[in-house]
Amino acid sequence: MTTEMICAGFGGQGVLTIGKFIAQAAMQEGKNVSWLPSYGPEMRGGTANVSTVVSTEPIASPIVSFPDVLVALNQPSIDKFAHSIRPGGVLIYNTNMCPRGCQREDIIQIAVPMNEIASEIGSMIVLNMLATGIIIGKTNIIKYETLEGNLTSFLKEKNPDLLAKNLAAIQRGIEIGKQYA
Amino acid sequence: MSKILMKGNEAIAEAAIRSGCRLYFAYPITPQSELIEYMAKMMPKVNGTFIQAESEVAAINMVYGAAGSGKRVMTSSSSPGISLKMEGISYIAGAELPCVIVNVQRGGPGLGDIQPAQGDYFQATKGGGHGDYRLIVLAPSSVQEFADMASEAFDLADKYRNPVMILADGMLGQMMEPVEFKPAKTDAELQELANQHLSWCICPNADGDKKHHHEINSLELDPQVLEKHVLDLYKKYAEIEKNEARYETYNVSDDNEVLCVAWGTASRVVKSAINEVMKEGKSVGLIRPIRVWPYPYDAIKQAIGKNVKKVYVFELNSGQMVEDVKIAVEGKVPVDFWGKLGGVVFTPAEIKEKLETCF
Amino acid sequence: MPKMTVDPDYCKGCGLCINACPRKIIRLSENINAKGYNYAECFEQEKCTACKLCYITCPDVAITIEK
Amino acid sequence: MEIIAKRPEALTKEPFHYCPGCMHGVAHRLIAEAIDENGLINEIAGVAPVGCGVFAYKYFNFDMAEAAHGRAPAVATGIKRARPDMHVFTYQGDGDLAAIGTAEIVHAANRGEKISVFFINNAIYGMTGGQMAPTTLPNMKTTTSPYGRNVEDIGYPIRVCELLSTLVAPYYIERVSLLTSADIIKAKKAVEKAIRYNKENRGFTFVEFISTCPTNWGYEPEKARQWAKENMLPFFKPGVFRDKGEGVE
Repeated sequence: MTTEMICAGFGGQGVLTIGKFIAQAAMQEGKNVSWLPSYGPEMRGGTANVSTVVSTEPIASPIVSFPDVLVALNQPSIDKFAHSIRPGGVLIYNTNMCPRGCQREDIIQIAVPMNEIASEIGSMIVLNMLATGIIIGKTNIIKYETLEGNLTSFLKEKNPDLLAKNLAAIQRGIEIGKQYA
Repeated sequence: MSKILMKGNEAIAEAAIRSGCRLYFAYPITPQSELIEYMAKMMPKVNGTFIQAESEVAAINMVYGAAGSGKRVMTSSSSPGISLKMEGISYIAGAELPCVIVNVQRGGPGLGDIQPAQGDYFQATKGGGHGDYRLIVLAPSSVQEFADMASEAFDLADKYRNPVMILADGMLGQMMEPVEFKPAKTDAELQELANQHLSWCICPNADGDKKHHHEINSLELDPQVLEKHVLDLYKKYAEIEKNEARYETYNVSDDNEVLCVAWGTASRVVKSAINEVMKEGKSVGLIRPIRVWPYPYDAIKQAIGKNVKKVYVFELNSGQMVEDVKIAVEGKVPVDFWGKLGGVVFTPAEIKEKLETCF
Repeated sequence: MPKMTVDPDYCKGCGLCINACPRKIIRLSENINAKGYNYAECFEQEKCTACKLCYITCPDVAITIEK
Repeated sequence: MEIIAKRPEALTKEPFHYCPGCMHGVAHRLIAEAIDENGLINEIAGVAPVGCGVFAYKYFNFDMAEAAHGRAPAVATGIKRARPDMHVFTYQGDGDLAAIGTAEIVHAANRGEKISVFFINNAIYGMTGGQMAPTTLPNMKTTTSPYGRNVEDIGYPIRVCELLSTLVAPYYIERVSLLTSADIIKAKKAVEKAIRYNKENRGFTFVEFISTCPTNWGYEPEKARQWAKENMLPFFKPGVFRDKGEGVE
């Protein structure tokens, strides 16, 4: 069982972190993982994307041609990658930043006003964790508890308030994702 | 020891320190900067030396000095910086000093770009610097292998008193994968490492009565003497060729109709493509040289079964390895090549398409 | 009695010691060494004061001074 | 009778390959004597340059490394960092140090590497046959400045001591000359001081020697010294530029 995922958005939206938290948790749960970011000038202000592969088998290519899941936090990400989603695959996107959306009907589209929800939770910083929660709710690719543990050890001392908001965002995302599961 | 999710650039740095490397000299360049940054952070914690040199040229000459002092020393760079280091690498090979050089390749020629490429194959395996010499060249394809190659590289360098290059690329440097490290060398092991070269290296003279004059040198103006020195180097290289070729086979069998040859991260894309075409009932094998010098000629020769119609080479360059593959194939079957250039990385879908044309 | 000795194997006959010597008791020998140089020699040892100026100036470290 | 002056222990028996009257040999001897006098022969290493001094590794009787052209300070840095219990010096000419190796010397000095650098300045490339050096004097003729060094075209000679003195880190910088016996006696004190500071790991020490090149200048050895006195010393003034040990900053 292999899940290939691309997360894309503007630099600074935290798309690389989505892939990283999922890869790390999946690794801890005994899966094989790879995390391959785009890098270079485009990270600064332009678009950023990361290919993450989670598999029960050894991973051959870390490069994803046809993702099972695409997370698009802005319209250019849909324009660039949505055509390559495997038929039957999942597109998770941020309607606040993707005015044109995606026309494909052979994929499952999870359109979420992520900016609005993040604002409700209290910080735009948690937008990427909201997206992560949606992925988990839809695919069960990792357990919530693993991610919670990692975030807690990472943030508990440094910023307990942000930790609480992140966990709330993930839980909210999982609820949304489950509606499509 | 549990697995850690780590970038290739960081994993090789950590593994080098665990292998007993306490001296590291380098100059920043993308896409290997995480390596120099990791060393800057960690070397002081193990009482090691980290210097951000004024140039790649200075860095490799610091390596020459430290290697001539018999200590485990490493430098790293990316393609344009490795070109600058080539002067020093030739001197290090000529003076027979052990050291490790990591090249996290990017697109060229010239300043090129900063995306993953394999365009330094000729430079690494056929020379690069001036004169007759060889580097031992290790070509990792995963973060775990990148890390494992640190101790392997230092051991080979010490054993043969020869510079060893780890030829990675920007993809491997930047990507994260789980990595499990070998235990760090113990103090006793470090002491043993420190003593292994005392018979020839720059070191304090413990026996005050006996004069001590070790020369670290690659100069010899008498052509007859220099020729003998180079012949001796080539005896050593012949020994290395006999003992040290390494390769991986993937899906190689007598049923293969196509045999692929690919190295480094490119080989992983080819594996994914092979997995796909196998589902269509076609038989394709892959030989991956784990070391690109010495080159596994025999392995490729032996892998050509009776059904192989074509050997297909895939690289992220203009086909620099094809010559070596052709030497191995000895004209028995056609050798074809397809690749991407300038830092463009091929996808499994593209390779699959190429393979399907073979049937 | 002070004494300066030139090792002919090292001397290249540059003549700097001749100028350096305050007593003017050094000259180039009529003999040549293995490299073909007329090497320096002291022709009046008894006048030597072991001032070491020849030794100090000699670029080939060919001179020994005894006292 | 006792021997009061002879070939130092720190020199091998190998005769120098330098031209008759070349002052490299004097500089070698001064360094070797300072090493003997400081009892450092078992814990010192030298780095030889490319240029006339290239074979210095044969002449010093302890561990030596031969560096690529201009890179001696980088090589010395590697040795000193690998073996901090040893003492390290480089021996470099003007082409090696002040042209191709400008970056390496400036940055080794700027890091305050605990090494000594001995710099022979004779205003010309000797080994390759008398080409213009970075220290060639204005209007001085060489094989690559056949009409005399044109400062409008190629700039002025580089004064390395002055250049390095702009840096904060160096511990000791002095320019001496080898043009008379009295100069050599003075030079010996500078070399002795550099080696002593090196022994005490005080910091970066640098001694420049104003020297001669009788062969490529086309003068007899004594005449060459005279020429250098009249022409080089006015531009390259001897003196102590830095001596933190004695409060000269």
